[in-house]
Amino acid sequence: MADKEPRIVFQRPKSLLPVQMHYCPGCPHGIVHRLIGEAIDKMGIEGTTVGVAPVGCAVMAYDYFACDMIEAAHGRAPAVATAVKRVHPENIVFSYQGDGDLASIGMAETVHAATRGENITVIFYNNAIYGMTGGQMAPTSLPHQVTQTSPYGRDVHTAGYPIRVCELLKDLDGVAYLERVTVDTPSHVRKAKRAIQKAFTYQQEKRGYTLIEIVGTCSTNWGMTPLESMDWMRENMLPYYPLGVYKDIVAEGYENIHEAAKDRAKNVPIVMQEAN
Amino acid sequence: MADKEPRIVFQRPKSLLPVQMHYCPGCPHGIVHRLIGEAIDKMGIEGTTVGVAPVGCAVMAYDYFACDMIEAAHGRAPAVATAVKRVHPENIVFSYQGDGDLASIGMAETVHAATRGENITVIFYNNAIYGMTGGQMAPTSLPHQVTQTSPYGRDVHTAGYPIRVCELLKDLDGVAYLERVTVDTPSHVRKAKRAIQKAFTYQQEKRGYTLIEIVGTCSTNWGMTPLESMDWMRENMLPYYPLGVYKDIVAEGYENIHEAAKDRAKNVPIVMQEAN
Amino acid sequence: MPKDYSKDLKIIFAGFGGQGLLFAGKIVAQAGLLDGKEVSWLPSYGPEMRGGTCNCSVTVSTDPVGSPLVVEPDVVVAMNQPSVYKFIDAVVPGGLMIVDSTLVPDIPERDDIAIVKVPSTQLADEAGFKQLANVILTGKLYAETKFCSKDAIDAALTKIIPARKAKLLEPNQKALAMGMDL
Amino acid sequence: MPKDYSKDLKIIFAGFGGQGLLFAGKIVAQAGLLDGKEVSWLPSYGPEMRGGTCNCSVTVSTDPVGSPLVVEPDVVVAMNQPSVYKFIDAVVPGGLMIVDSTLVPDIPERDDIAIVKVPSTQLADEAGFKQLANVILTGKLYAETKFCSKDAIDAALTKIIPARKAKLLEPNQKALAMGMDL
Amino acid sequence: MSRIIVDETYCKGCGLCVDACPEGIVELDQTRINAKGYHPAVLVDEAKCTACSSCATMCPDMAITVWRS
Amino acid sequence: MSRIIVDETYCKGCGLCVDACPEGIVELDQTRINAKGYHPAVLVDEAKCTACSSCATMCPDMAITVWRS
Amino acid sequence: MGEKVLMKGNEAVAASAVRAGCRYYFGYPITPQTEVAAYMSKIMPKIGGTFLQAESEIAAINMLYGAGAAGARAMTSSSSPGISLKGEGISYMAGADLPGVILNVERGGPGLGSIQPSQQDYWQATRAMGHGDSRHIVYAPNTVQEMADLVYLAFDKADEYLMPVVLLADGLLGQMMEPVELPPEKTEFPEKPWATTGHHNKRPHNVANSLYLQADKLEAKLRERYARYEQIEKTEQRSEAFMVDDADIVVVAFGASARIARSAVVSARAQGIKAGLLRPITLWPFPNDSLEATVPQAKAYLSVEMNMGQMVDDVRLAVHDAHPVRFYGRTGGVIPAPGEVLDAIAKLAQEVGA
Amino acid sequence: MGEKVLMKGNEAVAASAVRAGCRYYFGYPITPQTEVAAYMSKIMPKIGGTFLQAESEIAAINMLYGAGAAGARAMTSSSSPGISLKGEGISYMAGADLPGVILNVERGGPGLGSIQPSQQDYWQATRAMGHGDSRHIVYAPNTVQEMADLVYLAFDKADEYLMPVVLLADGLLGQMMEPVELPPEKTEFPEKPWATTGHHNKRPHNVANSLYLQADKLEAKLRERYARYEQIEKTEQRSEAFMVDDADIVVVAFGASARIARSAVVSARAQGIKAGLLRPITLWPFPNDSLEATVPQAKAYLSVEMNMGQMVDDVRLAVHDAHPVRFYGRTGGVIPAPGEVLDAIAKLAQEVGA
Ligand SMILES: Cc1ncc(C[n+]2csc(CCOP(=O)(O)OP(=O)(O)O)c2C)c(N)n1
Ligand SMILES: Cc1ncc(C[n+]2csc(CCOP(=O)(O)OP(=O)(O)O)c2C)c(N)n1
Ligand code: SF4
Ligand code: SF4
Ligand code: SF4
Ligand code: SF4
Ligand code: SF4
Ligand code: SF4
Ligand SMILES: [Mg+2]
Ligand SMILES: [Mg+2]
Repeated sequence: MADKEPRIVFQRPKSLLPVQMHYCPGCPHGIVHRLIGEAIDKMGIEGTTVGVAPVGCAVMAYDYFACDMIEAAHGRAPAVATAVKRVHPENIVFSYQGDGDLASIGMAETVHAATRGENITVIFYNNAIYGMTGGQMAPTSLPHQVTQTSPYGRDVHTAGYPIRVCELLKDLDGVAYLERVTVDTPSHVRKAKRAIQKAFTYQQEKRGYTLIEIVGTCSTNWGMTPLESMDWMRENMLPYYPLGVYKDIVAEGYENIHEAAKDRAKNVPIVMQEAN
Repeated sequence: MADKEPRIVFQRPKSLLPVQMHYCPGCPHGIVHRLIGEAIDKMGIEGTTVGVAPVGCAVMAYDYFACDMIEAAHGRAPAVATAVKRVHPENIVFSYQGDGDLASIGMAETVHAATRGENITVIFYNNAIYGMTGGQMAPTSLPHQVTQTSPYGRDVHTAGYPIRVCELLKDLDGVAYLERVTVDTPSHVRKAKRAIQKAFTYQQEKRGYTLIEIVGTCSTNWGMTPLESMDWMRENMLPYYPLGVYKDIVAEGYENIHEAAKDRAKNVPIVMQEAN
Repeated sequence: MPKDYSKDLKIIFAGFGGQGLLFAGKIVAQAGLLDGKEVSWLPSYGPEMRGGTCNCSVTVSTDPVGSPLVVEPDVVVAMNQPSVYKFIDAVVPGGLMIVDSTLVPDIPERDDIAIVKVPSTQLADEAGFKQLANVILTGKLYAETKFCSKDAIDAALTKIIPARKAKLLEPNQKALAMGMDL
Repeated sequence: MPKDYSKDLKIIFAGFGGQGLLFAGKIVAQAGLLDGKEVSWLPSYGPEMRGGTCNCSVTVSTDPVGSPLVVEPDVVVAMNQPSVYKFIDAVVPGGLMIVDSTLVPDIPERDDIAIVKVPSTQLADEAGFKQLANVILTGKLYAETKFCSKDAIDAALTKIIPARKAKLLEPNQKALAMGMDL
Repeated sequence: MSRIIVDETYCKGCGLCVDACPEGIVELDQTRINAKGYHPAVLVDEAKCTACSSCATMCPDMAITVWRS
Repeated sequence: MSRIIVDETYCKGCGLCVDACPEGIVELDQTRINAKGYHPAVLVDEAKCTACSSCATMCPDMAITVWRS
Repeated sequence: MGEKVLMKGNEAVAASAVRAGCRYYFGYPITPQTEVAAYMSKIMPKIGGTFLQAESEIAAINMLYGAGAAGARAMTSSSSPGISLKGEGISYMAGADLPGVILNVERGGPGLGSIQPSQQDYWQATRAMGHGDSRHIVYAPNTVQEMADLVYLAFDKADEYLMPVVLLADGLLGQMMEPVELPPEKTEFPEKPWATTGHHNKRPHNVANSLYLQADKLEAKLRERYARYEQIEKTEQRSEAFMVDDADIVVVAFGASARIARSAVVSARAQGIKAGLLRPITLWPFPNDSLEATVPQAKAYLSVEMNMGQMVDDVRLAVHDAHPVRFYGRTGGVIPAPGEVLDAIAKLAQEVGA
Repeated sequence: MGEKVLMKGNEAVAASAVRAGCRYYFGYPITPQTEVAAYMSKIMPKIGGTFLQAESEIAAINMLYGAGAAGARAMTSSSSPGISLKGEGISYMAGADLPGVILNVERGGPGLGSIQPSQQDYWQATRAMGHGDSRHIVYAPNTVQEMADLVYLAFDKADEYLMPVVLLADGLLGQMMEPVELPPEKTEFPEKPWATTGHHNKRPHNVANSLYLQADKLEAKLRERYARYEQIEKTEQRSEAFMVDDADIVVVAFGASARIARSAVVSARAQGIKAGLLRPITLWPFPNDSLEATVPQAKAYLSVEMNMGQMVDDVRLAVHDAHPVRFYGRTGGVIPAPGEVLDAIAKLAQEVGA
C-alpha cells in the first residue's frame, strides 16, 4: 500500500491562541482548554462565543482563548456570564471555574445561575485543591487529604465534608444538563469532549443551564508527578465523585427546563395558571 | 364532677421576653418564635442557648428571646452561628432566617455550614417573599407569583425557578436532620414544635447540622388577610414545597453524620485510611 | 395676621398605615404643582414595621423647598389618636389641626391653634365612599387654607388617579367636594 | 579596595523553583543572625506560576536593613541560564557572580566583576548529595565573602533544619564544607 | 370551668384563634379597639371551652393563656 | 508513514503522552533540555506510529501534531 | 419642554436612567431604595430591557461588570450595607476600565444601622469604594430633578471615561416626591469597540481584565488611568454657589443637607449675617476650584453634613487652612433642622467677627 | 529576653497572635498572606484553638463577628480584594462594638491587580473599611518584629476599645524573613461581661447588635462611640522619628516604604541634606501631634507611599499647609528604590532651598 499524502489528523484548535500556557507540566487544565477550543472550532462559534475566566490557576485563560474573554472576580463568573448572556442572548457564553472559585466563594452565584436556568455553560475543573494560591484545602478536598491548610489531613470534624457539585445542583429546576467526566485517558478525554460539545449545543438550543464537571488533578500541590496524580485521582476522587450524567433533561423526555419544571409542579395552581 | 383548681395549661414560654412583637397581625413568625421558646423551656436550656437573628422581618428577634442573642448581617447568620458554636461548643446555637436571608444572599453560608456539619440548628422561615423590605420576589417565590419586583408574576424565563431548600441540602454529608413543616393548623403547629425540639436534641447529641423549614405566609405583602394567606399557602406552597422529613440520619440508622458519611465513602481509600 | 397659605403651607398628614394619608398628601402636592408652586412630599418610614403609624410631610410654597421634612407644621391632619398626641404640640401657633373625630376620642387642649373636628370616617361610610375619609379631610384642609386654586385641587385628583383606576375618580371628587363644603 | 562583606552583603539567589534557592538564602540569613547582624530575606513571587524562575534577596549587615529587595547585589548565585542573563548586569562593579556551571552553559562576559563557576550539580551528584547543589554553592559563597564567622554558618544549618529532618543535617554539613573547600 | 384569657395589649385581632377554636367560641370584638388599633379577640361562651388550647396554639402574639379546671 | 511532531517550545516534559501511547514509542529525551528547563518528548520509532492521536489527546500543552499518511 | 410630574427621587432615577439608554438593571432589595427596582421591574419587560433581581449585591455588581464589559448601558443600586458588599466588584470595574452606574441611597450606619437618610458614606464614595488606587466620579444630587439629571449624565460620563460612576443620594432624596421634568430619550450612543460582544471574526479578541501580574505593567496601566483622572479633575468639577460672592461665612453642604443649609443661609441673611452656600455637585472631583475662589472673600467655612464629619477634610484641603473650617452635623438618620444650622452659622459668624 | 528567630512576617503575625491569646482564626486563602492560614492550621489543633477555613472572606469576617460577640480573641487575615469583601462585616463589628483583629497584607490593585506588595488600601483602611461613620485603629508595621509586636497590641486594643483593629501590612512585610523575638504568652485577659456566652441564668440576656431603628438612638450611640474615638485620637497615636529634630525635609512614610525612605534619608544626610523620617505607626489615629511638632523646624514634607498618593492628604491636614507637602510614590506592586526617593528628597530640598 503506497503512502498517501500526509495530512494532519490532530492539531491545536484554532480558537486557542498559539501561546504557551503557564500551567504546570501535565496539568489537565490544558487538556480541558483544548476540549473547549475543539468544541468552539467544531461548532464554528468562535466569533459569537464569550468566555469568562475565573480566579484560580485558569485566571489567564483570557490570554489563551481566541474568542472574547472576561476575567471575573473570584467566584463571580456565573454572575458575569449571566449578564453577558442577557446582553447578547445569541452568543454562546461559558465560564471556566475551579473548585474553590465555583464551590466555595462562588457557591451562591453557582446555585443561583443554575436555578435561574441561565442559558450558559459552566466548565468546572475540580482538582480538590486551591491550585493557584499554593495548595490550600478546597471545598472538594477529600477527608484526610493533606493540604497546606489541612496539614494533618482534612479533619471532617472541624473542616466538614466535601461538596459534590453535580449532586448538589441536580434537583434545581433551572438545570438542563450535568455531567461529571475526567481526562485521565484518551477515551475519557474523548468522552469529556462530547460532554462539553453537548453542553454547548444545549445552550445553543436554549434548553437551560449546563455544567460539566471535570475531575482533574494538581500534581504540583498534591506533591506528585503528573502520572501519579492521575492514579491518585482515579483511586480516590473517582469513587467519591462518580463519573456520569447527573441530569439530562432531553434524555428525560423534555424539550427544555421549562417543560420539565412545569411537569414537576403540575399540582400547583399558581404555576399552572397560564394553562387555564 | 366538682371543678378542679384551675391551672394554666398554655401560656407564653419563659424564654420569650414579655414584650409586644412588631410583626403584622397573624404573622406566623410569632408562632415559630413561640415554638422555639417552648423548646428552650422544655429542654431547660435558656442559659446555654445563643440565638442568631437575621436581617428580615425577624431582625428584632434579639429583643424577643430571653437567651443571649446576636444580630447577624443579612444572610450571614450561619457564619456567625458557626463561630459562636466553635467558641462555646456546649451551647445550643440556633439561627433564625427568612428565605431571602437564607436562600438568596446567604446561600453560600447556608450550604457551607451544612456541608461542614456544624452542630447548629437553623430555623428557616419560608414565606416566598421579602417581607421586611416590602414584598419583593424571594428565591422561593412561586412561578407567576406577583411581587413588587415580579409585577407581572414571576417569569421563570427571566427570573428563573424557586429553590427548594430541603431538597437542595439533603445530599450534603454534614446534614443530620431536615424537615419541612408548616404552622397553619394546631396539629401542624404541634408537629412543627416536635421538629424543632428534635433538631435541638440532635444538636445536643452532636449529630450534625439540623434545619427546620417552616412554610409560612406574609399576609401583608401577599395582600391578603391572615386567614386567606394560610389558604393560599396550603393551596400553592405546600404542593410546591411538600412537607415531611427530608433527612434524618438517626432514622437511617446512623449515630451521626460521620458514621453516615463514612459509610457512603467506604470505597474511597483515603477516606477509610484511619480504619486501616 | 393669619398666615397666607397660598404663599407657603407646611402640612403633616398622620394616622395608621392604610388610611390613605400618603395619597392625601399627594393630592395636596400635586395641586400645588399644578398652580406652579414649589412642592415636596416626604413619607416617614419610622421604626414601625407594619400596621403602625404612618405620616407624611407636604410643603407647598412659592419659594424653593429646603428641608422636605416638616417639623413645624402649619397644619396637621390627624386620623388616629396616637398621631394627635404626637403632633399637636408641633403645630405652629396660629396653625391648624384637622382631626377625624370618628376615630379620635381625645384631643388635648391648645388655645393658640384652631382645631377642626370632622367625623370623616363616619361621613365617608354614610356617603358610601368607603376608605375616602382621607379625601374628605383633604377637602376640609383646602377649605380652611385655600393654599391653591380650586381648579388646581380638582385637577390634582384627575392627575394622580391612574387611568386604570378611572372608576375611582368620581367618588374621590365627591369626597373632596364634601370636605370642602363642611 | 574590595568591599568588606562582613559589614554588609547583599545577595540574590536565582534559579528554577525546586533548586533550593530559598533554603540557601535562609542559611545565609540565619548565619548573619547568629553573628548578631541585621538580616533580611525576601523571596520573589513574580508572574510565573510554577516551574518558572525563582529567586530571593538576602541582606546581612551591621546596619538596619532598608529595602529587603536587593536591586544592586554584591553577589548573585545563579543556578540556571535565564537567571544568569537576568541578573548579571545587576551585580555591582567589584561584585561577584557564582554560577552552577553544570546547568549554565553560557555566561556573558563582564570584566568588572568576578565570575566563579562551580559545577555544583555535578559535584553533588557525584558525592551522593542529591539536591544539595544549592548548599555547595552557599559554601562557596562563604569562602568567597567571609560575610560571617565560620561558627555561625555551621550553626545556621543546625538551626534551620528542623528536628524531624535531622538525618538531613549531615549531608548538608558535608555539602557546605565541600563548597567552602573548592 | 376551663377558659382562656386574652391579653388585649398583645392581641392584634388577626383572627387565627377564631378560626382555630373547634367550639367556635372565640370572636373578634368589633365594638372595641385596643391601643394598637385592633379589635381584640374575646371568648364568647366560657361554658363551652374545653381548654383544648387550639386558639393559643395558633396565636402568633401569645395573647392567650389557657386555664383548665 | 504516520508520525507525530512535538513542538519543543510547548512541551513541558510531563510524560502524559509517553504513558498514553499504545505503541510505547514516545519518550522524554533525557539528553536535551528546552528553554523552559524540561526534557521534551520525542517519537522514538516513527515506523510504529498509527496516528491514533492518543498522545496528542493527552497533551495538555498542545505540543503534538499528528500526521497520517 | 416636557411636563413636570411628581415623582419620588428613586423613581426619577430609574425613569431617567431608562431614558439615558439603560437597558440592564441588576439589584437586590434594600430600604430606602427599593422603588428603583420596583420601577425597573415594571418597565424593563415592556421595552425589551432586562430587570434582574440578583441573589445578592455582590452578584449584582458583578453582573454590572459583565454587562459593562459586554457593551451595555447598565446600572445597579443599593444602600449603605449593600454598597459595602459591592466594593470588590467596583474595584474590578475600575481596574478593567468598565463603565457602569451605581446608585447609593445612603442610610444610617454603621452596620445595619437605621433606615433613615444619612450621608455617612461620603468617605467610602470619594476615597475607597473598594481596594486599590481608584477613583470614581461621584454625583451628589440635592433635588429629585437632579436625581434625574445627574443619573442621565452619569451614563454618558461612565462611557466617556470608561469607569464606574456613582450617584450618592440619601433616603430623603430617594423617598421624597418633587416635580421633575424627565430628560429626553437618548438615541445615540458611543461606539464600544473594546466590548466583549463576540468578535464575529472581524477583529482580534477583546478582553476585559484587571490582572497585571507584572508590577511594572500594572503601574503603567495605573499611570495611564490617573492621567484620565487628572483630566476629570480639571474638567468635571461641578458645584452650585448660592449667595457666595460676598459671603463671610461659606457653608459647604451637598445633597439633602444642602437643602437644609440653604434655608439656614436664607435665615442668616435675614439676620444680617453674610452667609452663602457652596454646594458640591461632584464630590469627586471635589470642586476645589470654586472653593478656592471663595478664599479671598470668605472669613470662615462651615461644612454641614449628615454624618460625623467627613467632607470637612476636603474643605480644609481645598481652602488650604486659609480660614477656620468648622463642622456641623447630625448622624444616624437624623435630619438636621434649618434652625440648628442657623445657630451654627451664627456662632461661627460671631467667632470670626463676621 | 527570648531568642530571636528568623520568620516571615506572615508567620510572625500568626505566632504572635497566638501568644496574644488568639484561639480562633477564620480565613480564606489569598496571596500574599497564605502563610498566616498555613501557620494557624498547623498550630490551632495542637493548642485547642480553632482554625477554620471559611468559604469566603465574607463568611470569615462574619465568623469574626460571631467569635467577637461570643467573647473570644479572634482574627482574620486577607489581602486587598478580600478585604473589600469584608467591608460590610467590619462595619457591623464597628456598629456592634465588637473586638477583633483584621490583617490586610496589601497587594497591587485595583481589581485583581497584581500579587506584589502595595500600600494602595491606605484610604480604605483609614477612612472607609465599610459604610457608615466608623473608625478602626490601624497599625502599620515596618519590620517583621513590628508585625509581631503590633498584632499582639492589636488584640489588647480591640478588647480595650471594643472595636475591630486593623493591621495594614503589605506583601513585602508578609513575605520577608527577619529576626524576630516573639512576645510572651499572654495569660490574663479582660472580662467580657457583655459577651453572648449564654447567660447561664445569671444575668439578663446579652445582645450583639448594630440596628437602631430610631435615628436619634443611633445618633446617640454614635456620639458615645465617637467620644471613645476622640479618646483614642488623644492617647493612641504612635510614630517613630528618625533624624527629624533638625530636619529641613521631613519624609513621611509608613510600612515597607518607610524602610526605603529611611535608607534614602541616610543617603540624603550623607549628601548634606538635612532630611528626617517621620514614620506613622498608627495610621488612624494619624500621628498629628508628632507631625505638628515638626512644623516649626521643617521646610517641606515628602510623603513616600507605594500608591498614587493617599496618606499625603493626611500629612497636609496635619501640617495645616504651613509648608509645601509633596508626594513620591510607586504603585501596582513596584517597590521604590532608595535612590528614587533620594532624588525626590534632593529635588524638594533644592526647591525649598534646604
Ligand atoms: C476575593 C478573593 N479571594 C481570594 C483570592 C485568592 N485566590 C486566588 S485563586 C484562589 C483559589 C483557586 O482555587 P480553585 O478555584 O480551585 O482553582 P485552581 O487554582 O485549583 O484551578 C484563591 C482563593 C482572590 N484572588 N480573590
Ligand atoms: C446587605 C443587605 N442587603 C439587603 C438588605 C435589605 N433587606 C432587609 S430584610 C431583606 C429580606 C428579607 O426577606 P426574608 O429573608 O425572606 O425575611 P422576611 O422578611 O420575609 O421574613 C432585605 C433584602 C440588608 N439589610 N442588607
Ligand atoms: S498549580 Fe495545580 S492546578 Fe495549577 S497549574 Fe499547577 S498543577 Fe495545574
Ligand atoms: S411583612 Fe409579612 S413576614 Fe413580615 S411581619 Fe408582616 S406578615 Fe410577617
Ligand atoms: S381552649 Fe379550645 S375551646 Fe377553649 S377557646 Fe381555645 S380553642 Fe376554643
Ligand atoms: S390569634 Fe392572638 S393576636 Fe390573633 S386575634 Fe387571636 S388572640 Fe388576637
Ligand atoms: S499517534 Fe498514537 S501511536 Fe503515534 S505516537 Fe501518538 S499515541 Fe503513539
Ligand atoms: S504530553 Fe505534551 S507536554 Fe507532556 S511530555 Fe508529551 S508533548 Fe510534552
Ligand atoms: Mg482547584
Ligand atoms: Mg421571606
